[in-house]
Amino acid sequence: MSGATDSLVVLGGIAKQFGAVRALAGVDLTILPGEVLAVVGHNGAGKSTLMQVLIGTLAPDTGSIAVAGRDETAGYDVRRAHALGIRCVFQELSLCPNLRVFENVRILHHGLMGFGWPRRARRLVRAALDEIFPGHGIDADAVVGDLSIGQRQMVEIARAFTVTDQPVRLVILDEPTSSLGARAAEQLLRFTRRAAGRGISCIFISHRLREVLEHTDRVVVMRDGQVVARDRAADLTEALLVERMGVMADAAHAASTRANGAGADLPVRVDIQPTAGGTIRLIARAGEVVGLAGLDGHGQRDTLLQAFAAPRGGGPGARVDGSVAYVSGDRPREGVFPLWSIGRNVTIGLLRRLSRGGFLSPQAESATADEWRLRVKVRTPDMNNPILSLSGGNQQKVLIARAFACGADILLLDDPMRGVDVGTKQELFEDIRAEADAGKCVLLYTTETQELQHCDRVYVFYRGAITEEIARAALTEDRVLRASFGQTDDTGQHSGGRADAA
Amino acid sequence: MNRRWLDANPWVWSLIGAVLVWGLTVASVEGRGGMETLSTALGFATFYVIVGIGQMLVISAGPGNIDLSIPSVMMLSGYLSMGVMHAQDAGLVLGVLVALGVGLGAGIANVVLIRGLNIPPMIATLAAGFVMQSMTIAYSRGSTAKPAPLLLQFSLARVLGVPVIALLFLAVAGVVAFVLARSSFGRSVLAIGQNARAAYLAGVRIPRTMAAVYLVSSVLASVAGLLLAAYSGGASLNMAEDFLLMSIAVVVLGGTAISGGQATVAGVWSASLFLYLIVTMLNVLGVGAGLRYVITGLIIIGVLAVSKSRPA
Amino acid sequence: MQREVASAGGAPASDADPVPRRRFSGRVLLPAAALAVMLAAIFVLQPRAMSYNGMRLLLGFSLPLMFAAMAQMCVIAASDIDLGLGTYIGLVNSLSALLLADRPLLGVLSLVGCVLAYAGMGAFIEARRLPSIVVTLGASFVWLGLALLVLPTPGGASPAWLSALVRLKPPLVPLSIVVAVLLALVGHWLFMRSSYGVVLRGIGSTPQAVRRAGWSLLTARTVLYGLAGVFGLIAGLVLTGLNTTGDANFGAPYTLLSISAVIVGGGEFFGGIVAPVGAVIGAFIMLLTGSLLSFMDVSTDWQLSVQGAILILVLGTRAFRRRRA
Amino acid sequence: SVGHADGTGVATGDTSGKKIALSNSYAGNSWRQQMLKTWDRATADAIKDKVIKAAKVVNANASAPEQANHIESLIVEGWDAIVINAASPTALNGVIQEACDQHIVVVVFDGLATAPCAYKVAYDYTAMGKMEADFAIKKLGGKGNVLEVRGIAGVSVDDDIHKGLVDTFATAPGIKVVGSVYGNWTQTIAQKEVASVLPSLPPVNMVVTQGGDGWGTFQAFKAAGRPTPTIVFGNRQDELKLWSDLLKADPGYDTFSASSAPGCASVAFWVAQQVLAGKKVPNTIYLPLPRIEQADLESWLKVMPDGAVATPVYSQAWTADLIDANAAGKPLPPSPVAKLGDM
Ligand SMILES: Nc1ncnc2c1ncn2[C@@H]1O[C@H](COP(=O)(O)OP(=O)(O)OP(=O)(O)O)[C@@H](O)[C@H]1O
Ligand SMILES: Nc1ncnc2c1ncn2[C@@H]1O[C@H](COP(=O)(O)OP(=O)(O)OP(=O)(O)O)[C@@H](O)[C@H]1O
Ligand SMILES: [Mg+2]
Ligand SMILES: [Mg+2]
Repeated sequence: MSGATDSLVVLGGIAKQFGAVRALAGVDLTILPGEVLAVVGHNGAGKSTLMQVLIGTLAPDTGSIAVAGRDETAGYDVRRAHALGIRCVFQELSLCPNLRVFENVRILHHGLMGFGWPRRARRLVRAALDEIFPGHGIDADAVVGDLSIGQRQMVEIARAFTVTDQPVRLVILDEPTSSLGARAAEQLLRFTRRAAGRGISCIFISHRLREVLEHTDRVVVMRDGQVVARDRAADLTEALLVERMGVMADAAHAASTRANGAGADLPVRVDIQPTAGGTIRLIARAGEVVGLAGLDGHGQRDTLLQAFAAPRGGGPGARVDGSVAYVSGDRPREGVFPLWSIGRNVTIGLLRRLSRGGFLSPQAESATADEWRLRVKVRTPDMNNPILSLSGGNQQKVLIARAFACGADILLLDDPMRGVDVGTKQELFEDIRAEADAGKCVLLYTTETQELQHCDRVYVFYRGAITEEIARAALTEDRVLRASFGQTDDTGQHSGGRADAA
Repeated sequence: MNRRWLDANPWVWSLIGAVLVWGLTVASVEGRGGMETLSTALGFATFYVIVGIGQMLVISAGPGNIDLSIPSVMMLSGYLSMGVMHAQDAGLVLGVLVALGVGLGAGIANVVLIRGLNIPPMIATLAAGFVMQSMTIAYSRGSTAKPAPLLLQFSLARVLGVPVIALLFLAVAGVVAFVLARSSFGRSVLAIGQNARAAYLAGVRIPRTMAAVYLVSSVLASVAGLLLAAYSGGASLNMAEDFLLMSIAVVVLGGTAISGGQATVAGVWSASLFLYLIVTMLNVLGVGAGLRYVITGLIIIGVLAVSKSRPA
Repeated sequence: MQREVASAGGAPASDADPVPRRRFSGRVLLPAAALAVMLAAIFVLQPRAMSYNGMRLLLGFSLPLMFAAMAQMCVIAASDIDLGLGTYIGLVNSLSALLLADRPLLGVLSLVGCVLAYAGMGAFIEARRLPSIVVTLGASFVWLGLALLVLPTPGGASPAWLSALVRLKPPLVPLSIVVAVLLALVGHWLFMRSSYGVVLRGIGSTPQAVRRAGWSLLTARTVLYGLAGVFGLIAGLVLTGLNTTGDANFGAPYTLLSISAVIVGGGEFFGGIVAPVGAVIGAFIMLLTGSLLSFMDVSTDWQLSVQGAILILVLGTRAFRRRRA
Repeated sequence: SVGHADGTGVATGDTSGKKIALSNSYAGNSWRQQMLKTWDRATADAIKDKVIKAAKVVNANASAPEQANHIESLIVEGWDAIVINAASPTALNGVIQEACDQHIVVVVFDGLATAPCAYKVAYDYTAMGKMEADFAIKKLGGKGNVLEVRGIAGVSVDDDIHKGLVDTFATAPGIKVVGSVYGNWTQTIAQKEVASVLPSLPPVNMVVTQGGDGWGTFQAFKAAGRPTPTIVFGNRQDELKLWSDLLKADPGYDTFSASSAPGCASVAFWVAQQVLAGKKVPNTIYLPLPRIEQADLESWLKVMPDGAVATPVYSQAWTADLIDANAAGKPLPPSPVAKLGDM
């Protein structure tokens, strides 16, 4: 353990065991004042668990914690962590949806009380939001449950940086950008730099390697509960990083494209008029992967939900031909059945197919579960383990497996890769392409422009309507961004259904 | 019996409780009537079980789902079915059909209020129960309320000392347990109970499943009303009074999660036996009214506390 | 839709503003409107009710119910439900009638014990992570049993000061209304304005988030149940004053009445969503249902049906409004 | 304006403009239903005969607070007399006093209230307990096992009957009360509770009940395969019918029926009317408990429809006699016999 005197936090030999799973196997980690430290690693590497130890919500089995040169191991808990200036934005959101934004700020600050506290809380959160996410559009009096997931993430991040009677010295951000739009993610990353300049350290966890390389000082790579590499970000490239993480894939470079040259003769599966009208309808055919782009909350999700509801007697303006399956990136609220095993979480999507004579066949059920464990590489020894024993990214794989397994004609993917590591993501996109080649129609909503490269065509949404349709060949980040603010590019506007990529 | 197995089978605790209470009762009277006590308990527990199974399905369909109309359905079904039977075997079939009809009607009313008008289930079923109680009171004036002799015999019949209705509903409980574990319907109920939004997005048919759950609960309550009216030789206005709280108590003591998504059918049986045997014990020991209530309450809380595996 | 668009990207903040505001006031406005309609109906059916004395009589028994509703609301704030509140009120009624007049010290001690027991029940529920509905069901038997033990048959006497207190006739406005306004203010301050009230409502929706912020859930739930114990205690005392005696069985109906009052008043069973002002209004609605029934001259057979219909009407309207909003 | 110069007899003061309301605490059992029926009959006739102007009933759902609220509403409405079957003997005293203060005549009956200003139409329930115990001691020859089926815990009627039983049995050391359960005056609950103790009991020679529980008690014995003991019945039609059936099977099945009569509502009504008419009425008026003997059984059954509860219908004149007898401390007039159509 080096530099114990001038380092902010020193974790020594942290180990944590969950039943048979060794989540952390003796981790040493040092955080310096005023640095932005990235922690990366495959799904289930132990990143979130390590952060839970650091913030004091999880007691390690063994190991020591020292903050500002003082040993804090004994009696370390959240309150102590807060008192020492350590804050955390958890991977799964930690706001109370029934409370207003400023009330959620009060929850974090024990000292925010006495006469006039609501005024002070409002002022605090407004200032933080304005500084981190200029133009955020969030009212401090809004009830959190009424906010979109991206807005809630913004509130939680802003809250973590507010200061009352306790200092802020270290803020842990566990995959914050996975539920933020591209713009807000960018704002956040720039802010962490400025914060570092003021001496506030940040730990930044992300599966988006580009963010990591561009915006952090140091990178710690975890693998299977251990730290396997520590580098200065400047010394790394994406390829190097992927190699250290031990995931075998050539990253985002090899965005696969359609293999067969099927054209406009294939049947139209989805034909939707987005809710706010506009001149462009969303049309998707069998065999296609169609992207929905734009800033978060501009009607993409509503369009997907419209498509989902249509075969089940949904509203007007939507024609959907075939069975549908939906994958949501908001796991706890829209995906996971927390009391069930991993296997049951997969098979709920295909009950009818597994039934023999009206009842589920246990053999067929466990065979299906095991098949999908291998196909999407769920990190678990046994699909009968509870779903909550999986790391966030692995839970997400289970949800994708559920949608694939049910054999629906149309896959509606709502930010499906949230929290999935690069290697797995690559494989999953290959699977998605394979499904499309097999005649499926895929609608993919993502706020990560990189992921749009896997689409044949992209519709960009703005204020509930489609502003532009972009073919794969014409897709540039810049163009998507401009369309996201309602500025259309004349040349590409009516490119007529399909694009001839490849 | 390791801890993990116990966690997965929470009904064991109330069964242990039942056995202890039974042993204590029998010991207190020098072993007199042990088997008869058990046989009687099986008979009465059956009525709790019938409504308990329905209540269990409702409760496991998610937070806030509770059927408070059960006693009113029992009352209305008991009265109307006895009314059309006129104590004649010839009216038996009609009487049974009327009872089932009451159950279906009540179920539909509940579903319309809950899903159609979006009223919280607790209030919706309470209000529906009020209306049914009124109907029973209006109907009961001057009506015949005695069962067909065949039905009376059936409700009292025993095989080797075991009540036939107990055997029948042991079988029903088995079927329900199987349906919950292995059918599309059962999985759908439990999925909705854990996370309704996720269930919707996973393609679970929420409207039809929820409707089915409330219908089953009401129909089971109407069957319980029919059989209880027969068993007691006739319907009376307040015959179902203690079934409101009991139907909830047997479900939760039996190990079903009140927050939904998980159900324990065996627990309904063991908790029903347990609660009835507590009554027996207190009666046999001749405990006074006040103390009796205190002991009952403490036992309920105690069993619940030991059966919960993980303290904070 | 409108909301999503407004909140994203560079849209001005004011767009997102009206949504929560409107929703909040809707929560209390609807029961208030329902109450107004009921009062109007009562005044039309029975003009005599429209006087100081008429109102005083009509609302006489609102005092215990509004405190019971506030007690129930404390528990519902934690997404729990209290099936034992009614018998607890009966226990307080029995103890206070038996002891308070003759042996005030013992009486006060026993009542303090009641509140502590309630707070302890909350702590127990949290510590063992038990479902409140069953613990309070079990507790309801315990309270009733204790009440029967101390007061096997109805009797005892209310201390004179207590009876005098609840029969005060303030000028211009009947006591019930004065107390209702005060209670609504206190409840609103406690839950919606005070800084710890935020924490108390927080545990009703996302306890793990509150815990991660370093709060003790044990303390919070203990405080909530302790508050419920205090409000329940006041309900029981007021009852003793109104009735002038004690009766172990008297409180029982307050369980369902208080739950209905909280929900009719805009609270929800889950998610820590409560409305203290609404709960007080809900108490009046539940109470006036009985008077309305009496004035409407419904056939005795169908009186229960009308009660059910009023419940359905109030809550059905709320759900309808919410769906359209 | 009193019938006779000495104040006895029916008071004839003009009450044709008066309104009398009934506040009833509970309507959910057959006894209460029968009670409401007799009330309706008495008031309908009185209105038809222009004795009073209006009458009505408000039922509370076994809830004393609700009933208190109803009574306050009745006060606001300005009824001249309020007749009350109270949910609690003490809890309504506050509102009753309120009513008296507004010069409203209050008459309580069956479920009594102790408020001093209210007229009370009462059964002597301790006497009922004593009556049953005396019968048991005599029937069993001073030696035997008795099972007691009680009412609802904490309710004074139950306590009074129980007290009468206990005090009387204390004089007969050979009688053993081998068990005591609460049947809540409800057949199903009585059945359940009796069944629960039966297996542990020695042979039971006699069961004393409070009414509404005799049939359930019998069912429990039958289901347990025990010989039917002598059951002192209440006055529900099913209980009387059962007694009659038992007599057919065994002519020596010797018992009787004791229970309060729902018709007491009509007595309470006439008391209220008589007070309004200016008659001087003592604060407490005792009613004779209708006792049905084997000899009268068939004639009672003949006039009882299914589901009814045996009760005479009391007239204005009979009530005046009752008041006079109570005032003078003379023996109470015997209950009239029911006629066809009374129930
Ligand atoms: N409560 C728990 N019970 C059992 N196992 C757990 C629990 N929490 C975490 N684990 C296991 O610990 C390991 C590390 O999980 P962790 O959540 O720290 O991974 P992660 O690196 O954050 O992954 P991701 O990138 O997917 O979020 C995983 O194998 C996970 O299954
Ligand atoms: N987010 C949600 N959470 C819970 N329930 C939902 C959600 N969205 C929709 N539902 C339920 O689904 C209903 C609409 O779904 P839809 O009508 O498409 O079902 P369906 O498949 O037609 O059902 P069925 O054919 O079985 O009647 C709504 O009335 C609601 O009850
Ligand atoms: Mg993680
Ligand atoms: Mg449909």
